[in-house]
Amino acid sequence: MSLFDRTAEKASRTLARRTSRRGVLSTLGRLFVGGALMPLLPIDRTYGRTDPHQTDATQCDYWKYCAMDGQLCSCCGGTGTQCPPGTEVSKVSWVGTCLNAHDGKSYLVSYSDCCGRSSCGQCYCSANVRERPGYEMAIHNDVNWCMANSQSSYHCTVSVIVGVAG
Amino acid sequence: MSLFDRTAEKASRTLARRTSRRGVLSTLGRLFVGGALMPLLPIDRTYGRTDPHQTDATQCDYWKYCAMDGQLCSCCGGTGTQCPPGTEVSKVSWVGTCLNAHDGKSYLVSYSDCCGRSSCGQCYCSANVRERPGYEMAIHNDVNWCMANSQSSYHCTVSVIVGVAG
Amino acid sequence: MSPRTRLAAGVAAVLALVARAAWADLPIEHTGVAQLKPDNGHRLYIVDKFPPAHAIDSRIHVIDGDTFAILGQMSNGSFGSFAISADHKTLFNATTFFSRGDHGARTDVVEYYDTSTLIPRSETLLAPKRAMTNQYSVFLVESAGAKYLLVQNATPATSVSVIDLSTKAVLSEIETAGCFGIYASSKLPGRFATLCGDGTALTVDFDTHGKEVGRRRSSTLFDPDKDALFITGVKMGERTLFISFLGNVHSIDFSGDVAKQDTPWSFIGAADKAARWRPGGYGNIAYSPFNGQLYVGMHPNGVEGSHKTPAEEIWKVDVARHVVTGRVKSDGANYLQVSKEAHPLLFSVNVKEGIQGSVTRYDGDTLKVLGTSKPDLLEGGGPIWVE
Amino acid sequence: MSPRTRLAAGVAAVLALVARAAWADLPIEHTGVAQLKPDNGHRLYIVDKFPPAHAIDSRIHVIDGDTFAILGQMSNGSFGSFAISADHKTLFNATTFFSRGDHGARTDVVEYYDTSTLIPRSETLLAPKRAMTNQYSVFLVESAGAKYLLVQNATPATSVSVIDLSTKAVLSEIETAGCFGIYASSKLPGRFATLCGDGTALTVDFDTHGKEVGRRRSSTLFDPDKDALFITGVKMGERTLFISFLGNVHSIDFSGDVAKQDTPWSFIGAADKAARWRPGGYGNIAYSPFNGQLYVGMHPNGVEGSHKTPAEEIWKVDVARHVVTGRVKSDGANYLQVSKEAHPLLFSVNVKEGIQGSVTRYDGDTLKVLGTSKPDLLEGGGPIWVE
Repeated sequence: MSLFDRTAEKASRTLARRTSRRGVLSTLGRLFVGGALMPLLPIDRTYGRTDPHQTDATQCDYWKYCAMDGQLCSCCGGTGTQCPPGTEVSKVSWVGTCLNAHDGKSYLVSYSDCCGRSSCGQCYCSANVRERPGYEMAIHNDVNWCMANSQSSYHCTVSVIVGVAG
Repeated sequence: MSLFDRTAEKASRTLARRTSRRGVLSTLGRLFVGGALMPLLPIDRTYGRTDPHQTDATQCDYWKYCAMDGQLCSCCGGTGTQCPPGTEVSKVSWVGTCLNAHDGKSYLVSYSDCCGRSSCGQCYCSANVRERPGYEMAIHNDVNWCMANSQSSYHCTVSVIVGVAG
Repeated sequence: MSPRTRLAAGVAAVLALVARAAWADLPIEHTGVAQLKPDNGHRLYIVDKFPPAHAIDSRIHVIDGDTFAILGQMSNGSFGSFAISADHKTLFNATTFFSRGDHGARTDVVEYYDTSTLIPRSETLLAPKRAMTNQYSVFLVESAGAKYLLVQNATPATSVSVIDLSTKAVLSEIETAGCFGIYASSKLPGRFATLCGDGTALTVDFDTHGKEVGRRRSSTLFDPDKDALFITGVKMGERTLFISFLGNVHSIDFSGDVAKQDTPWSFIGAADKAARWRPGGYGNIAYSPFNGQLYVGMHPNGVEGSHKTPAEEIWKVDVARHVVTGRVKSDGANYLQVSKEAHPLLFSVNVKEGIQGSVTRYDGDTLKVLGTSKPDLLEGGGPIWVE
Repeated sequence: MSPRTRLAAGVAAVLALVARAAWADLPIEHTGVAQLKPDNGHRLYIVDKFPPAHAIDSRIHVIDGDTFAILGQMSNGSFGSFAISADHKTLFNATTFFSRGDHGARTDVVEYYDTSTLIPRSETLLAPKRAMTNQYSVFLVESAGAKYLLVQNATPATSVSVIDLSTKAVLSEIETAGCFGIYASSKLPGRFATLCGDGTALTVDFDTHGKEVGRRRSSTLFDPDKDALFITGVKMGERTLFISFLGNVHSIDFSGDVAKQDTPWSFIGAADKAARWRPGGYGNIAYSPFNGQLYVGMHPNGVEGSHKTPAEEIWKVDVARHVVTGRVKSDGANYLQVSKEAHPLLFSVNVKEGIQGSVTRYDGDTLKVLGTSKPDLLEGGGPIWVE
């Protein structure tokens, strides 16, 4: 896998250098599909594209954030999986299926919002692998998933692995 | 007065160039007091200093804004003296005494807030000639002068001449 | 006062006396409230797309489309939706407020703003279940004949609340499980449609008491997994135009008791398909009945998941001839809208990496850029409404 | 799927199988709420000084003073004030909310937040007249013995509301016309003082029902026109230290039934006076009882009206010896605070032209810069509270 790592590494550096963290547009996808390399499963690239090799929870292109839309709680007093103090975890959540290149597996990732505070304002990150409009609500990330909490003001978003997607 | 005008003009240009419009720190005061020029009345210079020659209501250093603190309604759908549509004029206001170099007179200027909308967010301007803390409430500009309105949310600020300060 | 300042004051006083004689005092001024500039058809209402740092204080900005001057502002609360009435007199503001800013009791409400004064005249309290979503224009829709206002709910179970606009009362809540978005029939006040996750459209009829009297599900119109439809549909007479993730145009007729569509067609030629040009953005579709052109925000290198990428180009597509008739570079458009006139103006709200919320004005026929606002006119930008 | 992608998928599937055997699945994860890092005495509470664009959504940021990491956030509503209880367990949040975001019914309230969880436990409703001001720390003050909470009102007539902290009930409202700011006696719970526009201080006594039982006005302490006192006073044992616009230190004893002050003294030497160095900013004064040093934000070329200029330098002044013992360049400090420990840390909230809201940490003894946060940690910055 090291060959891929180095290429991905170079690609995500160009990705970071050329664009601010928030509006990350990368050509990583094309590198894999069009390039001479052995093409992996076409990895989604979109506004704030994620990179299956990236494992830093405070960065928008962290592999687990492939269907993330919101502010990363890891920048707001929480972690990649824990809400900041004073907020509550959303009762309902949406799911994404994200590829972790380190083990070549796709994982089912559940995204929960943290609720009860006005939005944190740090680290806005939007990526939309297999995300769909609201008529497929379970995989839609443009609604406030704090909607079912008694305190339904949106603060930030966390993500947790709930299983291998097979 | 033209000699003053040209010097003031040059000074306010340096003022504008060197600092962003919001955090305007000018040396205009020193120019007048310390310089070889015939010193006028010491013109106040502070964070967002005003210039007695400046007559553009959308600029923070407009002579009438010498005790202004807030967002200029002229950038928010109102004018230098009129509130934007949808807001209401504050029932109470504070006053400043500002020098208009064009006629060498000091005028009593009343500052009113425009109320009933969240803050406009454009053209924040703070200048504090003869402004004093809240124990001199009538000339204090760090309180929300929408306080007495039924709709007391602060939106922006206007200023009107109410007479010559003699 | 130090001697130096006293001298200065003295000299200044003399100077002032000399000066004053020459000039009359400036006149007394009076405050008041400025009149809102009448709408010449280029007045823009733009909601801030969910400003990252102050979600509970979204706003609807009123902007002069000809000069980009700010004309006024209204609160859009938390994850609000808005729409303008057919007679242009009312802005419907459906949103959520919390009694203690970002916590406390939740209040969902529709406020009715007067578009000539920007002042809220009245309101309708809603059940606390309205859909709190990023800004799309299909969640708050006036019915044909301006009789009802239809409000999308999500808990996340979905439904539509029916408001009688003559009484401002909520008449009913109609369940629409598995479907989302509201497309009012252009003829019957008591009929709306909604898109569903199985690729069909559900058409619902209700009586003057808001009571459902029938629903019909269409045949399969699209494949949500392989080529989903963007949820923002634009009206073209009796029909509503949708674009798909891969760039196919679906023209759906919601006016009948069951939705029907013509054969979808693509406007992306072979070369562009190879470079994987695809539609993207949050509301990147607009249509002008005056010139029959559809405007779409496009980006290259499209892949699964790139459907929210701000536009690198805006394409103009002739709907009758199914061909692209113009392309222009874009500053990252996320929302498009056209003015309602012959030789329409095209407006885009742009989110160019890092710089949020500029607005660009184009000639709708030639796609020539006529002007661009300052980069931070808005904090994020959202759907534009031009009446 | 096009043949090319199908090939890619096939190959990828093979690769994936090979890979998977080598690795165990990643473990299932669970969400939850993070524990707030215990306060080591360097936890900063910083309110956003009236963020220009979202006045109704001010916040109190909780920041780790050692790393500048964001630890949490609480709403400070519209023009709010806050204070931390003497036992550090409660954050008092006195603020204003509107029922429809920026309009509708006004609610003034004190909320009691638990500083170990940042969750509001209870609240006291206030008359809708609390002082809506930019952030100064003298408008919400706990009395001696933590018995009462004193809330400044302004309509603009001024008064102080007395809350019994054991019952959280408002006991009374005591009129303080022409005066502003609250300085609690350090000994008697039922006594506070306030500064007045005639240059005197008013000391008021009240009984356990909040009823006024006496008031005494001091002799003239300062000249509000020629050399006004900044309203933020800092405690030094029984006394409260104020600085004046021209850089004189007034040490006032509010503990008695009438306020008395020592002879004011200046810490600005001849050379600095010539360059017109003056104090400036919104809360640019802090005092450490551990090293007896007063910290003041200063700017050169001071003139009438320059009293809110962010600091170009921070000066350290030995209160006993009346001399400046250190100076350091500043990024436009507007607020200062020191940690409550031997060898204190000095924190400043900076508003360097254009870049709002960075925080700098200094060694309180040497004024050496120990670290500066990213420039936009805050949107505007406000009073800091370090317990």
